[in-house]
Amino acid sequence: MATAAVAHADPHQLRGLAAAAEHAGPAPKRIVTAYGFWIFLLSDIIMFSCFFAAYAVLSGQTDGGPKGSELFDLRSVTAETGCLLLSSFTCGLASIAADERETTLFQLAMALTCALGLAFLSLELREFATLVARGAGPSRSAFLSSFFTLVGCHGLHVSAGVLWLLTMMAQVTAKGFRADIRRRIVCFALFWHALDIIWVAVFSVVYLLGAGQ
Amino acid sequence: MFGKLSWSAVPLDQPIPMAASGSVALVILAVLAWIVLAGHLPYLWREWITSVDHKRIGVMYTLLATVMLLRGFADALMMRAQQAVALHSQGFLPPEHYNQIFSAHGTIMIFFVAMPFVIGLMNLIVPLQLGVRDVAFPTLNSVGFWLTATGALLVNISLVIGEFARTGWLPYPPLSEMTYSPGVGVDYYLWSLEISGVGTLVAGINLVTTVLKLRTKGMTYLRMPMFCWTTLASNLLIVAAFPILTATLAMLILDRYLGFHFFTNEGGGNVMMFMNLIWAWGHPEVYILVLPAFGIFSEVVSTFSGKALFGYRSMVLATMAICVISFMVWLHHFFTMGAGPNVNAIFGIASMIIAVPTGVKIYNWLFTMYMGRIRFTTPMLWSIGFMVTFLLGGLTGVLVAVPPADFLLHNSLFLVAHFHNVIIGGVLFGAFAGYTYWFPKAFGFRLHEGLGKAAFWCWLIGFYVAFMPLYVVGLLGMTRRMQHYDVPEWRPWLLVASVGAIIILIGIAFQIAQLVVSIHRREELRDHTGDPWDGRSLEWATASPPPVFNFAVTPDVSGEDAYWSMKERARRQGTSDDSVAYTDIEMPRNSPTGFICAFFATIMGFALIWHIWWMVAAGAIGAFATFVAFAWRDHDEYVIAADDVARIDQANLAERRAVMSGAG
Amino acid sequence: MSDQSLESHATDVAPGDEGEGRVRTRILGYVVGLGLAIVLTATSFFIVGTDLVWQPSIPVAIVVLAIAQMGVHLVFFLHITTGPDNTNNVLALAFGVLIVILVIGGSLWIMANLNANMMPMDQIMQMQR
Amino acid sequence: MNIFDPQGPVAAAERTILVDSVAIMLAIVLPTIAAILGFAWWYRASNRRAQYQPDWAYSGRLELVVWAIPTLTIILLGGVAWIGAHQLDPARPVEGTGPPLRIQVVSLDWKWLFIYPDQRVASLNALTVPVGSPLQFELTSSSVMNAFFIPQLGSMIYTMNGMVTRLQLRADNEGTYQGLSSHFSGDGFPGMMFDVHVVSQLSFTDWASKAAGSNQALNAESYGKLARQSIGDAKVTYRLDDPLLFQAVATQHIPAAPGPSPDQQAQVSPRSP
Ligand code: HEA
Ligand code: HEA
Ligand code: CUA
Ligand SMILES: [Cu+2]
Repeated sequence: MATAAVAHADPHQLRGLAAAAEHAGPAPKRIVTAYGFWIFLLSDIIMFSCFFAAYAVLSGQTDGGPKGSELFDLRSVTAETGCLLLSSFTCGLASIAADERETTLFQLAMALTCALGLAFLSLELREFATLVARGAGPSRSAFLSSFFTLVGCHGLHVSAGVLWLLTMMAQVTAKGFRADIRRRIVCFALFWHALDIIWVAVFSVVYLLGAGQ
Repeated sequence: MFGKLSWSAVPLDQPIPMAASGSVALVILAVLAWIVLAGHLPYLWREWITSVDHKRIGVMYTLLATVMLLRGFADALMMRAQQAVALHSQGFLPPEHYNQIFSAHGTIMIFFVAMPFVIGLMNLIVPLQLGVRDVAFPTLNSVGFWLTATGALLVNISLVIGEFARTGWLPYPPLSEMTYSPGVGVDYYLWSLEISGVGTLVAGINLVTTVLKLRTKGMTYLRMPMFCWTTLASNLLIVAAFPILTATLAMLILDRYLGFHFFTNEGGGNVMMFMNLIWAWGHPEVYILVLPAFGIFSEVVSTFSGKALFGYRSMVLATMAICVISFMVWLHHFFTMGAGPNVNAIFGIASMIIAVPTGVKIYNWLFTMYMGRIRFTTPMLWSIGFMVTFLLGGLTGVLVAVPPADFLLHNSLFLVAHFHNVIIGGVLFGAFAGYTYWFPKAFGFRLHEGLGKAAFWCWLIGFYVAFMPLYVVGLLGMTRRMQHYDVPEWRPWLLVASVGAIIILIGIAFQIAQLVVSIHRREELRDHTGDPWDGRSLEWATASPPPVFNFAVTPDVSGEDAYWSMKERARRQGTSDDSVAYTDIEMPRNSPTGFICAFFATIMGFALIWHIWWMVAAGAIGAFATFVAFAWRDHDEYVIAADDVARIDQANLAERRAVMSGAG
Repeated sequence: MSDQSLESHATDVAPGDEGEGRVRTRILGYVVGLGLAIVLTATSFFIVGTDLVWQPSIPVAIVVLAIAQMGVHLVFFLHITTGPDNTNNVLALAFGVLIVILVIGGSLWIMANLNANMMPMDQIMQMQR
Repeated sequence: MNIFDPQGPVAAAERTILVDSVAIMLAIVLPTIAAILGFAWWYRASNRRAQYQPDWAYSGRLELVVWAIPTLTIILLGGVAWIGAHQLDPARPVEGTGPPLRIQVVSLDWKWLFIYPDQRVASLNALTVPVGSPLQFELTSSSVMNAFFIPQLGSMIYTMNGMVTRLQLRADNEGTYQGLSSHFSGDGFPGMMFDVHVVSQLSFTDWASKAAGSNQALNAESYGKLARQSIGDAKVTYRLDDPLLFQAVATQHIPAAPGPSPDQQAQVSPRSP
């Protein structure tokens, strides 16, 4: 080895020469997993921000078709919001139950969360179906395209969440509260709460501001 | 049953593409047959395809990039040849071919060459530099790689079945809408990028988490090697920018598949929204590519100057500044769309501001060389070539950031020259520097220096001969994407440019020869020490190639240039004692999840392109089932016993010591 | 990744972590969060349907209420706080929010400017016909 | 088509800005390149006379300089950009000697239609303008995006369906120049070059009155034929029957052009080799 005529030290015998108190070393798995998922959620929120931007730009482009204020039914939106808010709460209970290893409570809370999520989805589907039936489907105008995409994308996330939730219930039944399963429960809870945050933006920007237009 | 797919999608009536793709398919089949018959399949499956080892995945990423480079280069040669002959004539490529070629060239080079190359190098090296045993999410990492490969595969399937997009590498609507592009070309583009985009996002999340959460003891932020910093910045950009691409392409998909009106001429759609969103991703994208290259140059320049990196903190600051500012400049890609002067000027100035941190980086490398002891190895040559070349590309970049100048130069070949100047002179030279620099780490032997230098000189000269003329024709008014032209003054310059492409071809031939020769003579090029270049960061502290677990005992860091200072201390203290306490090591088990996922993703993507809905459903269910099956595993780790660790480590140390005592 | 480090990571908290708390207090946290969220949501819905507030201020109010509610969710449901152990989580969040603001704000500004310069079709109609 | 040979004030100003900016940047880029090569040469490992200071990695004064030099350059260049962007805003009126001339431009697949609403004429693939007059372009597209660009007169600008972009130019010397589309628009794109005839005021009036007597009429119907995809159309002059044709296109009262015809759509097109 011509280029490196210097001494080659064995790296590890030098351990402890200097006390390295500044950084303790790699974080434990629980933190790593949750942090990675947190980054994913942020990227998901950025994706939503594009749909929000598109909605904001296109919300006036009705192409002679119906406007938001003519279409939105705030009562249904109130009910949807209620479902999601409550489900965030039950999801929180499920997290606590998981930490306390309370299987029954966990399954109960998850089942409730699931039911609320499904209720939300059915309300949303009903809204979509009425709109389409009234000739206000997504291909009617740019405004409706962006509306269906934004709200539908959130709905798709909720559906994926329900699927995930059911998988988690099955896993807990089959395997109990193993460390890796508890990590996944943490991620699921983060996901579910983040969907709620996005919903806050949706009902504020789309329905409440839209109803005023 | 098979949607839009029929035999007419296969170009049986066209001998040239049929023969070309047919022979490629034959070669692939032959290779596969050889692998199976020679009994290599179990090995490949066990050690590579299902591997979740970040080093293996890194190597596979770079391999994918290298293969796709050849495809992209074939396209480039065809474009140069076409423009060399197409004065007052149609040349040999009709428009529908030529338009596919430049679209495929741009798409492949950016998404399937440059991206996998830098992601591969980051995967390979960053955990080693951080002194840890693995990345944050090993299995997901494998999923990410295989999804990227799926995207590349779909693009290449379009050669044989159907067509590729004819819209340029960014499919501007309304040209890319169903009305004006009714074929499946744009759909190939959209689905391969949606799928590989997910892969890239996964890779980004993995690397961000790795850098932020998995550092060895004592590795504080301000002790990380520069490459780790640029990795962090680049992956933060991935995480922030790729969702924008995904969303934008999803909107175009909805337009094309379900008759939505995001970007259509009808229904109140707004095409400008597409330009706006796609460049909000597109500009950060170019820094995603170039930041890791900056990191590589930082490592290479300081190693071969035998000095610590000058102005480390400035460098960190500059890196993070570029990361953030790159999100504030995207309008400079459409100055000529008709925005008002205030908007144009503000985005123009914001673009120029990036020249400041970039300049700081250049000067810091300069002062790293100052009072150094420079060894002109191949990686160092690439670095010096980069510094000079990139300055020129940056200069023309700043020039087109001046709105009134861009009013003349937008979309001209001057612009094409600008971005090849920064991409080849920056990203590609960086990738090649990293490739030669870290090759011994990955494979245990060095690359042949002489052939490497020959490749460098051909590339450098070839680059200037191929792209300086494009600056000139750009000033002569020639726009990009011209399948033929009627202006005789352009011809001579385009001829010179083709000569340049041929010189580059020779450079590539040298690179291939270098690889072949080095594999052949690997025994004499063997790196026994694990530290062939007298390196400074922790990747050199372990054997080449490193054992699965990277470090038998994870190192403890107490300053910048961690390995260098360890060596310094050892030199001062004399020899060492070997009483190391080895412990059992847990490593993640291999998993076919990534490969199987990619398999279903390929099916799904293909089915979506051809509107075969039952197959879409099958693919989706398969992918979901794969994930559930993966989640159901009971044992995702295995243990390497302390004794085995000790044996492997002691063997490596013995080898290292033998060489050192031999060297005096 | 193997769990090499058994040392305590006092300086680090996973997003979503609420630290060591008694079950009672933890449930209480969710109850408070739910209560605040319901109040804020109800206010939002109430404001759009009433004549009691000055109409032009409604959009502003809705936006402010939405931001407040997102904050409530972050603190009480996702347990993101500004404590020193949360630095990394908050920094990531801040980066995300910055990008969201840049993308939405930038797009709206750019598109408004372009649309104004290219004059909405109807206006040309009014001027010409 | 050389942009260093400008034929009007806009192109001339832009050329000057281009040259000035390059000069400003070269002033710092050239010394930097020299330093890179110089340092690399002098500090080569085999040069025993060169100093070697492995630990020298920080100098506050140098760092300051390193940040200051590019910053100052960018401040200067940013000023140029700010003023230039305002002075040369494409929509900003240009002074001229003759009377201003309104020209409405429609990019079609794959040809250019120039409408002179005040002269009641139109022409395909050839633009005739009087020397010295401010030229006020309004541009739109019948289908996909294009960009209208006459390199020797300056500034290019996009054309988009349903929208109107604006551009003001002036030609100072008589002669024939080339214009082109500088934004890719599909298979016929490279054929979208057009001639620009800059003629005297008198011959322009002549040309216009001759064109007004043309037996080819431009109205919604003949426009509909033009909007279909075609390559290599002849240069034609029309009398303009419908002076509001441009508005009808720009406001989408005439729907966007249809794109490839159904039989073209049916055929699966060839792929790249
Ligand atoms: C990463 C990006 C990248 C790279 C590397 C290149 C490389 C090259 N490009 Fe490309 N190009 C683009 C990105 C890139 N290009 C993009 C985005 C466009 C715009 C597309 C559009 O208009 O939509 C474009 C367009 C474009 C055009 C179209 C101009 C026009 O619009 O009219 C042309 C014309 O000649 C061209 C030429 C070349 C040439 C000659 C090279 C050469 O330098 C080729 C270099 C060859 C290689 C890079 C490959 C081989 C190397 C190896 C195989 C090494 C082996 C390695 C190991 C062993 C490790 N490019
Ligand atoms: C790796 C890729 C890469 C990199 C690093 C860059 C770097 C830069 N680019 Fe480039 N760019 C592309 C890839 C890249 N670009 C691509 C692919 C396109 C075209 C896409 C398409 O249309 O298909 C493009 C297009 C493009 C445009 C659009 C032009 C148009 O469409 O009309 C603009 C306009 O502002 C621009 C500007 C810049 C600037 C200001 C930088 C700066 O970051 C450069 C900064 C560096 C320096 C300036 C050199 C070092 C500095 C000093 C030594 C300090 C002193 C110098 C000064 C003060 C001047 N680029
Ligand atoms: Cu583009 Cu209006
Ligand atoms: Cu850019």
